[in-house]
Amino acid sequence: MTKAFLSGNDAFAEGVRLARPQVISIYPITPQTTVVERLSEMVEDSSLKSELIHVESEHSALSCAIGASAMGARTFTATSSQGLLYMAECLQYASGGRFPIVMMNANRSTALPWNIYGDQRDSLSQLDCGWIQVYVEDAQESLDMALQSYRIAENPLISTPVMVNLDGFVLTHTYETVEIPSQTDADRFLPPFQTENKMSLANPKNLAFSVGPENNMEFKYIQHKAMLDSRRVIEETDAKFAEIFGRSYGGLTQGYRIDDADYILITLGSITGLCREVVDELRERGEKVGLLKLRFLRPFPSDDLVAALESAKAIGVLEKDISFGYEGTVYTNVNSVIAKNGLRLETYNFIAGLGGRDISRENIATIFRHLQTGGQHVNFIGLGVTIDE
Amino acid sequence: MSKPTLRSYQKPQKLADYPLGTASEAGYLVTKNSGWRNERPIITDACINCLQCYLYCPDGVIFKTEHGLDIDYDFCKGCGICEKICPKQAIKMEVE
Amino acid sequence: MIEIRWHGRGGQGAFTAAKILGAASLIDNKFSLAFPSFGPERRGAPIQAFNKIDGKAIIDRSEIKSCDYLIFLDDTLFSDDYLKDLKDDGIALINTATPDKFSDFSQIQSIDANQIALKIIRKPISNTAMLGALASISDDVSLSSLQQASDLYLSATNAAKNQLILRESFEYFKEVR
Amino acid sequence: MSNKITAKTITDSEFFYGHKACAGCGGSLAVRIALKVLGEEAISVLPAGCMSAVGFNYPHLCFSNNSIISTFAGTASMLTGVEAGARAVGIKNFKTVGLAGDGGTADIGIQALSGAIDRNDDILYICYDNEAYMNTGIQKSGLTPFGAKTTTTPSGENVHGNIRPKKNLFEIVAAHDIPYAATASIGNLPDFINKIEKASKIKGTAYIHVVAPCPIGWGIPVNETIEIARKMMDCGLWYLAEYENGQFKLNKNPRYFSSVEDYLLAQGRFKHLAATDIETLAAQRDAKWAAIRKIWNTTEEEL
Repeated sequence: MTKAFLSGNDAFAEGVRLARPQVISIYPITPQTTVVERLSEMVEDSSLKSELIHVESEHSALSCAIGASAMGARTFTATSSQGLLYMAECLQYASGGRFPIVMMNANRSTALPWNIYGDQRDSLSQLDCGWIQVYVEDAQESLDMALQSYRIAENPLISTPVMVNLDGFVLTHTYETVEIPSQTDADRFLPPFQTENKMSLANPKNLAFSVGPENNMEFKYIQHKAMLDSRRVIEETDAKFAEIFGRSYGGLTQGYRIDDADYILITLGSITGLCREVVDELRERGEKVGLLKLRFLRPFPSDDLVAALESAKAIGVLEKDISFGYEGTVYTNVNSVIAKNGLRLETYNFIAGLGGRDISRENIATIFRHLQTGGQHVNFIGLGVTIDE
Repeated sequence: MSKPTLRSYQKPQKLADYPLGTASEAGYLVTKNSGWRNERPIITDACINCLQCYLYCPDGVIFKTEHGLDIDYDFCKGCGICEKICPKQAIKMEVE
Repeated sequence: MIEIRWHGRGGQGAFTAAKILGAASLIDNKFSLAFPSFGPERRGAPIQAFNKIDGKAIIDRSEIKSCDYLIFLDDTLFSDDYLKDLKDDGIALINTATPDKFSDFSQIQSIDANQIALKIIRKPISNTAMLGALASISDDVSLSSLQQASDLYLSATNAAKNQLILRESFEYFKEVR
Repeated sequence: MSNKITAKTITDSEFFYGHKACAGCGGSLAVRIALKVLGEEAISVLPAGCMSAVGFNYPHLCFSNNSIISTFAGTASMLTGVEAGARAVGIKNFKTVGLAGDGGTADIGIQALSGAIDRNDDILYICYDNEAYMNTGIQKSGLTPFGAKTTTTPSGENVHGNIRPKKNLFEIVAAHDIPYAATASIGNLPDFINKIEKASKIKGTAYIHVVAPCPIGWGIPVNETIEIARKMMDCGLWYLAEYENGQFKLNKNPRYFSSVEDYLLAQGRFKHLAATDIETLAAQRDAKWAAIRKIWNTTEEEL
């Protein structure tokens, strides 16, 4: 184990290196680019032995990864924003084909208007693409989840691709202290990839076939079941990770001071840290507030949410996303759990950080006040103008 | 002659009967194509074994045997390309 | 928490300086963040870089609004308005050959970093010298840690010369004081 | 040459069998022959299109070799991944082959194809060209020839079918300075077989563009697929050629051409053409051949 001062992208690249992917397809896009630059350097200096392929588009990046995975190779690719949308067809291809590819997505806003800064509209718009989606908070979690994701994805019961989301710039380009595990420990944690879902000369197969109405729904049910089963595997993987590396993230969600909290803010990604500080400040003033970080959005942590929220009076969902004409996508998902389980509490949605807009300490304090006083359900935080009525 | 033959197939009864992902045994045939045909080719004694019909058959259903060429009627669609390509008019199309 | 904003131009190495400072904090057993002004960098255009340094892990990733140190790699980047972004006891550190221009401002310290760099590496690259100067006027980072950290991010061929620059700029304020 | 693969020596094994292609399908013949030449070590990638639609209907799977359907745009990029993946997991003695139609190659797949050639990935890409999107029911593609009637280029008073000439994909591919590219036709299988065999031994990217008529889309009887492919070459609207070592080479340089009109009017898709349309096509043919004979190496070779 060594300590280093790395950006989120650098840290993720270190995690990928430790996972020993055999094929990596790369195509640059801001703010993902430095992760593929680091991987290229690692291949150049032989610290990573991998087939590095310079594809000509994001569609090809994932298509290439699917091809390699279909041969039984561990694969990696990375993208962001427009690139994620450009590869949308291949996203569903990879998940339906049950190819356990790991992909990093640098969360970035989507055009129009053009914007290269961080928000989560890119990946949240692809919530239904059949990938496991994880959102990380800092550079350490980035590295750790690069490694964990392969173990989750490649579990024979799961065999589903994983998208690891890092907030653009705020996380991808911010340098901080990161512990880099040893290769020996990484190898103890992550065994070589083995699967039956591949071609081989000894046992020829036809892959990615058509399935008509008479069998198609069964294939889709099996895919759904694997995603549901991944909840247990995610928790087991986190426990195994803690055993070897001494760090744990709590599985699908991570609560902070929620045991007796009346007011709980639900977050995802890198804004969580600042929200914890605000929780601490409010707790010092005797306010019973807490925080729940959603680490995974698919599979959706329904049970964790019920357990965490059942005794709360009001909860808020803070997300860098808007489903135009409705509300934030995460909020819709959270409300569904609350309704299905008959929880009696008020829910609020706080849309913030779109297009890289800074989310300040004051913004978060305002959000907690809103939870306590009540008000509109869907709120845009940090708008620089008044809303015309 | 190495070609796939018709296999028995039962629709899966439980989820575990389905393959992982979309990957299954190569060359696994469960239905014939013979019903597509209105006419069937017949190789007559005029055949000189030049193999043109074997080569140009889009379905690959003409195969070599010790005694000359034969046709796998399970999968012949009766297109008649063999009849056309034959330099000796040794193949006759016969109404089914 | 100590908050620092660097002002430079694309290519002057402001973000490299921020990374060296962050890595030095790690050696000092502190925690730090270093991040660039987000977005595309264009050579020659004004850019900013940032540091947060603290004794505990830093989980606040919001923008820095009020600074302990503002560091200008080039005096053409300075404007009086920036002084509003300083905390009450904050200091603006400016690379300038004409310190008299800034003598009216009590919160400003200046050093002719270009002249130090020119003498040692024959190029007016001021970032290393400004790091040495910062170590000199601040207790928040040590010269020895900066010396170790600079080897991580600066070219090996100039390692010895960079050490000289750090040392000379560090000594400058000790002498001035 | 005695070591060439012939009808006598080609493997008896069938690798594309029991498929649901239309009777008389030229594309299925191209795929069948290609896989017979490449053998059981071929790993084939087919995009969404006729051959994947007729070959991969679970549980009825018609490829006896390892095969996978790619996205429509992703034939070449998936080939790249398959090739790299096979090497990465230590598989030896394999050959990755793409089998894509004209739309999948010349239109939606051209970016990925260009990328793969640019990387010089060790793959063989075979485009079976039936001159329209046949799987969706005969719509114009970038390889639909001038004048052809399709469901999206109807013929009427004002417009006589497709108004644009066929993209010259062979030369577009060659312009990448690819190690090997060739044209072929299912009307001449010995030539096609030789080119597949040659291409399979190329280290780097190889491309074969094989014309494979679709009797339904072209409007001919299902037993005339081979004949029409031969007429197309005989009248000079298709030619057999190779690009190798930076040089174009014409494989067959006929002394005279058969009638373009006979070739065209044998097909339903050209029935509407006016005499001036046919003259236009004949003039385009003559101009192309004049250019070929001037610039390319036209040494005749045994076929």
